[in-house]
Amino acid sequence: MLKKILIANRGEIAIRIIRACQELGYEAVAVYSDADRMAPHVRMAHEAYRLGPPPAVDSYLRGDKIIDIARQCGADGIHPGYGFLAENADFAEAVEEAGLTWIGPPPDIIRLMGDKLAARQTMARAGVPLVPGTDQNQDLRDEELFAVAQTVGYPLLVKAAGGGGGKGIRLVRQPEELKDAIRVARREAEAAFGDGRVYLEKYIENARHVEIQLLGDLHGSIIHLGERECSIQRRHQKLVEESPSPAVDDTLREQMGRIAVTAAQAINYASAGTMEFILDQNKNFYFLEMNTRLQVEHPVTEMVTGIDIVKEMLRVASGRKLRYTQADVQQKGWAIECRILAEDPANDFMPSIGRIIGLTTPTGPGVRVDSGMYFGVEVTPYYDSMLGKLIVRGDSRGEAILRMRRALEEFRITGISTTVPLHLQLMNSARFQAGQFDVTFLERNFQFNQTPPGELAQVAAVAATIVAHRRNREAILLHQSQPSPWRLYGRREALDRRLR
Amino acid sequence: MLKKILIANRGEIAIRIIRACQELGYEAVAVYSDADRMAPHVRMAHEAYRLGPPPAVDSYLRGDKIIDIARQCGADGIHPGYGFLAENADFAEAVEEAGLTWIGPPPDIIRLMGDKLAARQTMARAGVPLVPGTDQNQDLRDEELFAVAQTVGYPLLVKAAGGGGGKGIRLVRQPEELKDAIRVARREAEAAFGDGRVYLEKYIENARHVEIQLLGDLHGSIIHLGERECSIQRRHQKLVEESPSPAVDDTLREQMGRIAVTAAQAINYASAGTMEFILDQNKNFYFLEMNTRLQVEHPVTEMVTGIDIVKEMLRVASGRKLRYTQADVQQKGWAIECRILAEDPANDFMPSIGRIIGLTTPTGPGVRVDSGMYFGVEVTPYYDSMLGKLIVRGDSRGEAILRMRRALEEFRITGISTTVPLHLQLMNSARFQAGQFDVTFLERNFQFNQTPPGELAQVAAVAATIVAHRRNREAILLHQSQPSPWRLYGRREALDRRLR
Amino acid sequence: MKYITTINDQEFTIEINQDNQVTVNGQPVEVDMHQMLDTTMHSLIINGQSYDVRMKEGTGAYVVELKGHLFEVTVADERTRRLAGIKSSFSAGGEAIIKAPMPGVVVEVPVSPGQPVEAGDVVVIFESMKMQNELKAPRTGQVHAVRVSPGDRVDQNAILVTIS
Amino acid sequence: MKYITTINDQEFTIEINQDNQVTVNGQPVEVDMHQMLDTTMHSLIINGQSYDVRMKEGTGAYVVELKGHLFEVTVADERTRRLAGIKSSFSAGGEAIIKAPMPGVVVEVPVSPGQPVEAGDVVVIFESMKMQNELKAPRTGQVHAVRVSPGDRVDQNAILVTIS
Repeated sequence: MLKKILIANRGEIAIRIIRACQELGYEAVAVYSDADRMAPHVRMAHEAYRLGPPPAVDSYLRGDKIIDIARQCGADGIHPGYGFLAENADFAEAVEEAGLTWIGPPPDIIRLMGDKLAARQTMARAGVPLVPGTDQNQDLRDEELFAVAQTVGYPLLVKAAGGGGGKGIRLVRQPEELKDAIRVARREAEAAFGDGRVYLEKYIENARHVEIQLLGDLHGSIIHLGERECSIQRRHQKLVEESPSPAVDDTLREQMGRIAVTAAQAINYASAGTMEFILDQNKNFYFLEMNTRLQVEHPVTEMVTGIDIVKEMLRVASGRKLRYTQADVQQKGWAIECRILAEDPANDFMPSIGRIIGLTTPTGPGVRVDSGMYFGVEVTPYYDSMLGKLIVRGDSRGEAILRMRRALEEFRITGISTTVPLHLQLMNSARFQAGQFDVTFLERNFQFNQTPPGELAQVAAVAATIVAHRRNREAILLHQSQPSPWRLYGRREALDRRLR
Repeated sequence: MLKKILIANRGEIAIRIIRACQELGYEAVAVYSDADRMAPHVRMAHEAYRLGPPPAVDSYLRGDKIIDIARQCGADGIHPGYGFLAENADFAEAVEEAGLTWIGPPPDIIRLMGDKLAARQTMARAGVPLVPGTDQNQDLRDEELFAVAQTVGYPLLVKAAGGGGGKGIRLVRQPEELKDAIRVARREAEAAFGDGRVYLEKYIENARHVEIQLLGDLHGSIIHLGERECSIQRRHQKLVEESPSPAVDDTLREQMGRIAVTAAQAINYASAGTMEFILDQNKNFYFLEMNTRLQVEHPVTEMVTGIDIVKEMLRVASGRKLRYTQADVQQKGWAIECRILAEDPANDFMPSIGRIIGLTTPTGPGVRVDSGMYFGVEVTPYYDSMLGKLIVRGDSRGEAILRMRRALEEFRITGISTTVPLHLQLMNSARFQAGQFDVTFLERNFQFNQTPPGELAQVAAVAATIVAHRRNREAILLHQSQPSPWRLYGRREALDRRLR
Repeated sequence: MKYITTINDQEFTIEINQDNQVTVNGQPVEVDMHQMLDTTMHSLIINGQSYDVRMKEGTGAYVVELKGHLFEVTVADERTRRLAGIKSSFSAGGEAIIKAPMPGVVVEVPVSPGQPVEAGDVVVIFESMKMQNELKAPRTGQVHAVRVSPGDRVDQNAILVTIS
Repeated sequence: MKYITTINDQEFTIEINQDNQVTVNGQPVEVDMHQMLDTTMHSLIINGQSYDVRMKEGTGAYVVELKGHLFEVTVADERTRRLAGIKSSFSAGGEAIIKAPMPGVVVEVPVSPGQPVEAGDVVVIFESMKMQNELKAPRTGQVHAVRVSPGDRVDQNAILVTIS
């Protein structure tokens, strides 16, 4: 039985896992870099221990230190979240060797699925349809890749073999672009995974990205929790996810789910995992990759199935049986998630840094926020740009979209640029509302409108003028000493009344 | 068709209704007293108009002014929320006479059910079981009440005829207490409803308060959305509600629901409403009163049925048919609501006032907050003490309780006393967890523990000592001028690091 | 620096040395405390345990809020403590004063000057936040003065009735 | 007091009189604005329409955030405006400077001093927030100086490469 869980992560996912621990009566142990000393995951956990300086290599990637801390504080399990060490099979093995419970799938499955070429071969053997592409499970030299490309045909994708998550992917439409694309992909793959191997895959036009959530225990039971639609992407990074998918009907869901479960059984999968598929316009689907961990977008599945995936992960890791059979799983209603990123949609998604000096978080019926943001946080360039996630559920897709729009309008983040305005415009776009989009939609067919409505300019002008006017008056009326922000505020309030 | 709704209320319920309007694409108009100029309902609405000074009689009870504003700004409907003018039949009539849509039941039903004696007679005729008590629908003089009391028997309750909601109720165990109780009840009833009439009802020992949520349209359809358990009360005011009730099984639910729907049909009820019952230990139930409005605790029903009661109210008010039949209604999982009051549980629930200078609101899976609180709000004595509601849903009652405990621990409100610590202790109490309680539980069988756990004292001592120590140092190191809170904060941060 | 820190009648000897190492009653503890942006909230990690601590300076003491509990903490350094004499304290005798617990409206004053009252008798009925509260005589005596009338709107701590 | 308020090339004449009545381009508007506790947020009700407005003073201008849109607003009273001459502005010629858009790590510098580059050529590959961004030459020219090497950790606005 687990009693005390160390969470080897930060931000919203660390908080998500702490919440699950608390609801199961487990103690939660946080670890933190110097940049995160005041972060909510540190303050919400029962215990918290410092890892090191801000860069991830010095902190959240220090597997050795994390295991030491877990042993010293008496934790009996480690949950890796996603990213950082979540798909590091060596770390998972080291955790188990230290006598701790690894809250995730067995290390050998992580290793197998982490090598995207080996994963393709394994899945093909288990009867899962593959996108045509490189078949050999070995490191091909550039010249060999040029030769394979001719059989695969154009357009094609150059993909990193060493890891997934959209890193090290390049689209190649013409043979003459291939050389450069391989160079860039190898560079990015080397940087991201320490593994420069790449492979080729046929690029399927107008395809959607649809994935199946899996959940298995250590007693051989595996179920799927339906699909997620993840086609709203930019730079191969998901931005909006939903469940169910507007492109999947009951028959297709049953078919994809059955194939995913069969393949997972073939490799003795346990814990939570996701099988990602490409879905073409004729409802053919092809294996893309398997994520052997909890995923960012797991909440949309939780919202429609009512199953708490993180709690189930913790339960099955301690040897308990799944509480659900396939027949228990029902999608009810519709859920949408918007990733709130510290990026500027008006400036080519350039990352935005700075201090959050104003924060109002939406709530109310059907709204869930999984977030690492807090009033006063300094958004640093050390970690990825995702600040949090806004998730809503409605009875229908229409209700969910309207609710998301309402919740986005309540979300007020100041001090940095975020993707909130982009999401608002997306929810208002006719093609998104109609469910007619594929993975290229956001980058090719959606125009982010940067010109604010005209009537707002006058409002902005009046507001600024009043502040300037009051500032002039204050300069005359106010004394210089300002004993405390509270007293200052009171004085300003009084002055506001006088100057009204 | 409705397009623009004026919300004649404040606080969390005004926000709840604004959210529903926004999700339906309606414009929302707020009204406010001077005490609420900066309140979120004013800032979230599309339009906002001032009513008058803080006291309710000068602002939120000014029906004439509210109707004027509605006409001038082109609103086509008025939603009264609960409290204030929600059960004022004259106001509802004036709204309709002004050509506006009243978002609630027909005024004559409000009037009928508002007179608790008339309501008893009507319900008896519709076949609803009543608690034995005064049968005449007239103003009985004290002497007549003394006589009736002998037939009713002791213990009994003295209740206000002019209104409900726990006001003007007195429990009388001995004949000699009756006179005083009538005096106090008349006084409170006169103050609350401008109607000093009281009546008597047999007091049923160890009873629960269970109510049925009703929803009807203008085309004769009425359904019920199951029951709510509201027995956790103090001073006849509900503090915690849940749905379903641990005391109600499928048979009883079907029976109570059927009787409630039949009675509502008998009076041609429309819109949302609640039939309140007393449930005794032998599963006999008796009509208590009918609330002809939206209720504070409606979210627990929304969380388990998935039906948005406020949106349905708005839809049916504009003449649309109910979107649900009785067969569509299913309770799934378990929901609990804790009312967050500005009252001090350690000091006999004495109301607490002051400024909220720190606020962290819980969120994450299964958590909903309906709240009028904001950072910097001044809690005034002008309105009722409810600041907001924390609602959670879990797969089972056990999961809901654990989740509520987790969410309560995340809720940080500073500057005033609230009921959060009481709720935390309640969630940890064995009898609450076992579902074994009745309306007297909180006041008679539950002890609020004011002694903090011993190990916390040392933590508090260390924290205060460090602050004192740093203050000494700062006095030496810091200059006097303090240009802005931000710069001050930065300097303190730097100093913290130096002094560590 | 050595401090004597008191909560109710419990005393802690807390020492913070030059290198900011902390001992409590002689036992070393590992402490890391930082102030949040709102300036009243602190994050404290003490021997690995993480706490959010809110702190307010009261009259001569800190009011510390910790996991929903309130502590009144007084901190004295050794020197101050030696210098401070025995606190003078008010004698409990004399008049009993019934004050308004918060701003509100006086609903009824069922007593008049000179009237004898017993402990527990209702002397003022007071309404605030839509609730009526009965304010009672804290001890037996005689009503000395009635400072308010029904309908009066009063501020917090306003004196309503005195009993001699 | 009369103000000329400018957003991009749109000018508003806004007058606030002694009684704080406001006109915009001669039209009276009903305005009620209050500051929130966090001091940058204001609640503005203008002709009954309710807005949350966040305001920050930039260099010589206010940055106003309104419904997710940013406006740069300059406010001048008439006197200031008359006194102010024509703004001096930098000439656009000379060196092109490639700066770090934010703190990060230099991954690769595929150019060296003296090398000719065309507009759009990648001159620095830069990583921040786990993403690699290619920084490109803004115009055709010759690499003048390379100030960084792969692996360098740089601050925001650090000069990386200059093109003459």
